[in-house]
Amino acid sequence: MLQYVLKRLGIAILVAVTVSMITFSMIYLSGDPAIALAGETATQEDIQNIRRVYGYDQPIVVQYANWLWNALQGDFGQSHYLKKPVADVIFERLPTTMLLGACALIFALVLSIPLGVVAAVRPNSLIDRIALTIAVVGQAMPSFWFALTMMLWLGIYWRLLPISGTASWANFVMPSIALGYYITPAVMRLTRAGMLEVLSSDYIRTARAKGLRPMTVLFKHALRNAIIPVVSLAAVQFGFMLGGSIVIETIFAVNGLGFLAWESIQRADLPMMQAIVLVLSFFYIILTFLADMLNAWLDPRIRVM
Amino acid sequence: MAERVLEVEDLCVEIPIPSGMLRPVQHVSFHVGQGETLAIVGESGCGKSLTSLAIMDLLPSKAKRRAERLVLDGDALTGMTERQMADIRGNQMSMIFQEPMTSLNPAYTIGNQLTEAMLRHKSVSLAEAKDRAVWLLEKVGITAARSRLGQYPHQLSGGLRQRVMIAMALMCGPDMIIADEPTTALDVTIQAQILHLLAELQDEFHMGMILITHDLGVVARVADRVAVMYAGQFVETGTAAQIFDSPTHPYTQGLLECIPIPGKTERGAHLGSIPGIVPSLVGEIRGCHFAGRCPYVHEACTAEDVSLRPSLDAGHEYRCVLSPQAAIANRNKQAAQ
Amino acid sequence: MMRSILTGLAAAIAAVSLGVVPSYAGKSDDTLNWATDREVAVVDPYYNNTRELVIQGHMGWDGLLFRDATTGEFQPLLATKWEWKDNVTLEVDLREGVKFHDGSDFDADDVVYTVKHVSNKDNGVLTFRNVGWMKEAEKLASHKVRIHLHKPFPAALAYLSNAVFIVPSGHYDNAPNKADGKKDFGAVKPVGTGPYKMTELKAGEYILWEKHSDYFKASPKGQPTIGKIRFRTIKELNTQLAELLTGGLDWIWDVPKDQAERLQEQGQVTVENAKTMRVSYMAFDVDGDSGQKFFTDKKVRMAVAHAINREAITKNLVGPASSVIHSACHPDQFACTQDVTKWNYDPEKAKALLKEAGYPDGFEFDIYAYRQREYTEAVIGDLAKVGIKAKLTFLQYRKLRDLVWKGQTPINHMTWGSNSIPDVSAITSHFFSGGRDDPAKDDDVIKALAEGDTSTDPEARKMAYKKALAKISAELYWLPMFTYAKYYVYSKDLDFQTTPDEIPRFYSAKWN
Amino acid sequence: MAVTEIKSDAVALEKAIEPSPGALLRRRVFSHMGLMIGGGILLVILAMALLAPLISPHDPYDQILDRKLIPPVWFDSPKVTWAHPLGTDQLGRDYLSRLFWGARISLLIGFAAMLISGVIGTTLGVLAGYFGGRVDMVVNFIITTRLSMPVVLVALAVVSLIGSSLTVVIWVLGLLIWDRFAVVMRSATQQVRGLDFVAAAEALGCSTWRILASEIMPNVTNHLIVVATIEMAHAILLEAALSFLGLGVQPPEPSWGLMIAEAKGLMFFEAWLITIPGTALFLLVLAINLLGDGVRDVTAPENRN
Repeated sequence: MLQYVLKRLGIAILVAVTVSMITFSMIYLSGDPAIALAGETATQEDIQNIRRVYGYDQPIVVQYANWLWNALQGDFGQSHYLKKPVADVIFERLPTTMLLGACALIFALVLSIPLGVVAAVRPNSLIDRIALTIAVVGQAMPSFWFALTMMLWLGIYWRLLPISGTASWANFVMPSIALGYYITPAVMRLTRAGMLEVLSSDYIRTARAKGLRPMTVLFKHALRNAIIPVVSLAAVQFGFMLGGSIVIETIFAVNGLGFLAWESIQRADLPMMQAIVLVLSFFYIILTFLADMLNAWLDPRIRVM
Repeated sequence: MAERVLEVEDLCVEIPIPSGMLRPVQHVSFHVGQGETLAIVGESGCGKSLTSLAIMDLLPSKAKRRAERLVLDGDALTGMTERQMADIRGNQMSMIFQEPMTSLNPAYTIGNQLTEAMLRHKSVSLAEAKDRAVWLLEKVGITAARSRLGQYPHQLSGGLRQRVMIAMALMCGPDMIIADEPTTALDVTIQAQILHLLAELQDEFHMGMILITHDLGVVARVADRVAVMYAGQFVETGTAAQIFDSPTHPYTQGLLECIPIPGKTERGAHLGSIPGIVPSLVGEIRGCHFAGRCPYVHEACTAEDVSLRPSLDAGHEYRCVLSPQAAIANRNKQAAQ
Repeated sequence: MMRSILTGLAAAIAAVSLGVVPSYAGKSDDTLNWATDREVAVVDPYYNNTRELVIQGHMGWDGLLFRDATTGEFQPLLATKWEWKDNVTLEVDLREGVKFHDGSDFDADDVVYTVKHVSNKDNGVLTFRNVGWMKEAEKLASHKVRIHLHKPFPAALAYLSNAVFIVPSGHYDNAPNKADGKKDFGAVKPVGTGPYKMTELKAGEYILWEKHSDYFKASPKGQPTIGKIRFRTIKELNTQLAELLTGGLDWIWDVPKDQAERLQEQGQVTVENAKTMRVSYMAFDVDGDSGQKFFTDKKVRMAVAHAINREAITKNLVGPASSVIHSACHPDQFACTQDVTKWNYDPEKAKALLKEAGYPDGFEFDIYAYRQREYTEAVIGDLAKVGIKAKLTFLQYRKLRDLVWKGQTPINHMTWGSNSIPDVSAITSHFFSGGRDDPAKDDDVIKALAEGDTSTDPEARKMAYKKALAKISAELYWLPMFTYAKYYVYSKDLDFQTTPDEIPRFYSAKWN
Repeated sequence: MAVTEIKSDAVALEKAIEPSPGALLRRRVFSHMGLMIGGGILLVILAMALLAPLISPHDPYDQILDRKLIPPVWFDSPKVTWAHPLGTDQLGRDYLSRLFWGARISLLIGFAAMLISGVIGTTLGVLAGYFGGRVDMVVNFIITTRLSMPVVLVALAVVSLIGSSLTVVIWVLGLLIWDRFAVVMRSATQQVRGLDFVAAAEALGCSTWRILASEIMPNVTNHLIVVATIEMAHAILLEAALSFLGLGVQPPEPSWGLMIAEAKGLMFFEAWLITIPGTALFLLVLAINLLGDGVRDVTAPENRN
């Protein structure tokens, strides 16, 4: 187990370093960063000055090392636009997005795992077909369309939910559904496929031959094994949701990281963009690492070696 | 004769498939007494595993079971609800499967899986269940039994797992045990140990046992009575001695030629094989199911359905249009060639 | 299993529908909610020059004078009396008994401090043009000051009323340091004398203002009546509309014509189309800095001018209060004449001109824009009809302005609101005095504008500006497009007056 | 075991009845509802795209501001005219013509992005699956790195930094969504590599490239087609999301995503304006997904969950 953990950890760190290099090189996509940083009133002299102060005159490897070193200490530099430390702004917005992501994930799992299980227990039944339809339709609808339609019905016509902002828990309902709906097909399909496979396995037959109650067979013996790949998927999807919440946050005026990212992109606020990409990537890496660990813990074949 | 634990009369299994109705088990009847071992033998695909699953009511959900009588310990299983059936499974009647590698749940410890049936069926404490599990593990020849309870299936070898499976089947002290090819997946050296163990335990606990196998060598060693199954039907039943000494049905004869039997087959003797393929079991088959492969086939075979009829000795039955004398004569002729 | 989940879900939905939904509803909790798509992180009239802050500047701060938006007259605000001693000295008597939000009293020291701080270029006031004309303020008595100018500045009173807000003495002294060591003046907690005081700021989400209960009674702005005013950032127009229709918002603007007309038909909210000081223009890369040299040729510029159907865009996309303009200023501004070269819609002539210029099959170039994408798309559509293919790059204002300053835009289709100052100097002089925004840097124009900017004789100014405007239109440095008309949409509960200067006076709004 | 027995009987039976594998495949194709529906819709859209110049009633770029926002013919409005069967958009351009031309661009984006990502992902996946060992480790590492970068965010950032155009959108999407190709191709190749005929080819001394081209590739094609459809749908939806935020295809090009984005402001008033391209996009993505599922079912019925 320890060996497994260390191996995974090593890979995670290596990936993180690579991602940080790619993110760092983003700054050179738009030309000379010093000019961008110097801003509107800068003279040639100012730009030279900035090059020196920010180290843009140094070899790129040194620049990268400095940047990474600062980033590791939580210093992502100054936002060009907001004129505040990037880290402060990000950590101010991160909780909102995390909350949204978590709600969306919970919604997705609560919807898709039971549907997947039922669909697997009764293949080709009405519920299976409904689940399949949800999956296929869900994959084909642009998310903003779904979000706006939901706003139209739940918000305007029926007045069930507040439309925008983050004032109360009710404000998170629509964005969470809109965001979570997009991962339900994948989770549902995987749960269904996993359950089908597990349910036809020999040890389920053994469990039934023991005279265990159907619920015990289903939940203790089947779901426990079928859920293992779903855990990985859920972690991966949670990472995707944090990065993919841009559209949803924009529509529902949720002032989270996705919204900040979008604003920063429009303002060409490079340090902010870099930091957000980096933070989200690290998040994803940590999540997949944790998912691996959870998997190992769920699956004794990995845990007990 | 010992008291009958299990009585089966006219058991049928039907499975609807796109091209019609598949009938893998047709009108099977037999009974098993206390301490008695019935071996069901046949090629793979003949319906013997489905027969056992039908008794346990563990058929795939699409499959339908019908039976005139299906009685365990005097209780009719036929009219039972799924709930009542679940109360019997693993309790009065257990099953041992052929794949020890995959028949244990990889996510739970041996101890957990051993005790759960007992905790389900009997009002015992976890400690009591564990004690019985240890006692049984020792019985099936597993050393350091108590420490095994905390281990996971993947930490055990195939032979050990099959022993665990046997112990698991015995947890509630069943009256009836069905062993579906319990040794097929194992090493030859271990096969013998496991069989020996099964026979011993059956004797000790005085259980009825159905042993499903295609290995006639195994049958010869442990079975009291034998049923030969072909294409969904029993084609010959009788005591082990009757079947091995005077096989009457041409299929049984063919089977016995296929397999070297220790002490019965001479070294270097001619090993036969049965030409042809098993008929499709979709829809109705007129006449004898073996007609397509039988060396002695003639018009009468396909004219009408053939039913089981008594052979020369009492309790020995077979399903063929030929008289027992004629059938045995055919065999001897064949052997002489 | 399934059933229990469904029951739970039903219970949750029931709970929500039984009124757990928090209501922002305006009138019921005495809060006016308004929104735009822009984020406001800095609440200070000098360190944030977005329109949102101009509006909130008038809520939180007072200038010395007050300009009546309808009559154009100046009225006393923090000043009670003002008098030009000569054309670079203005003497001002200050009002007594005015209190800042923090409870301190307003006096001459505050004016001296404010002028000293903002007129110092090192302090980095964003729109320095608004304040740079003042040299210093001199305290004559506890409530009397004298403001000295660098040079004669005829628009001084307009700027004093619209752009110079008084902060308490010492306001910026304890500003935190930025990472580069400079002071971050924008981070200071806002304090002014205005009718509302800021009580909450959640950057990027909302700014909450509360009634300033000690607001001085004699103010021409009137006494605030609505308890709270909340500004919210909502990016999506759809979301804004949805909030407005459900009572989550009380006021929005910049609603496109199509949507506004339909809202008007529905009759659930008040819809108003009002003039603004904002104009739309297209600036050509006259000297070819962008690398795409098409527009150095005047014939090509003329072709573009003839190709665009400004009447149709104005009528169909902008709104009834909008009109086509021909000179580089807003017709309501002082000295803005329309008596200049007019380029009418004539696609045939445009094609002929293109042929003459050597582009019989047209050409392809990049067009940049930042506001009301559909207006630019309409321009692109018109250009396509004469064979010019324009590729749109749509950016945020600041990013685009940077590109414009670097001269990298072949054509930029932009707008200018003149900071709501009703004087040509606020637009034409801003763009054509040879600065970074000047696409042509034409000496004649620069000279004429300088003359207009410094003269105090209105007639002389008119003459000078006319000369400049005529040259700009004749040479087509800009193609002036149209004046903006804004659609305001607000709750029927709200008693609100639109003004032509694009500064909604929320402080004087009332509930019906 | 019992289930296998039944299956083997059924298979034996099918074999006995069916004349040839080709006919069998044809029969499966034509009896698969999803495949037929998906294929049918896709054919119609493809025809629309290819024939756009011939069947469009108007020039899709031709704006007539006086005739803007004419509703489609089935609406009860005095403005309705058969000259514009689907009405006109907010700039008075014929909606039907834009829909036809938009099919071209949406399909082009989906197809081109899928092609780029397919080439990258398949190359990596097949190499990793075939060679295993170090190559596999490196490829796995690249895949993990790619997965940890948030797609929407990186796409937006890059497009905003280098400027948006059709080509840029295609390349950015193509370079970002190859991960699924790599993952699936890798495991498919691993499976095929273990089969006897590959070992036989190796034993015969065939060159590596020959084995890859003539033994491996033909046997992973069905997996490739399935992933290709998923990624094509994915690319089309991503473009729609980019367009929604104004960083997709630039106007006046009529991509379906852009048509939705342009019409979104009127969705509460003129819902048809967003419903028409929205439905088109939905049907396209649905058709592609159905096709993919169908191909999987038909070519590998044993994989059907």
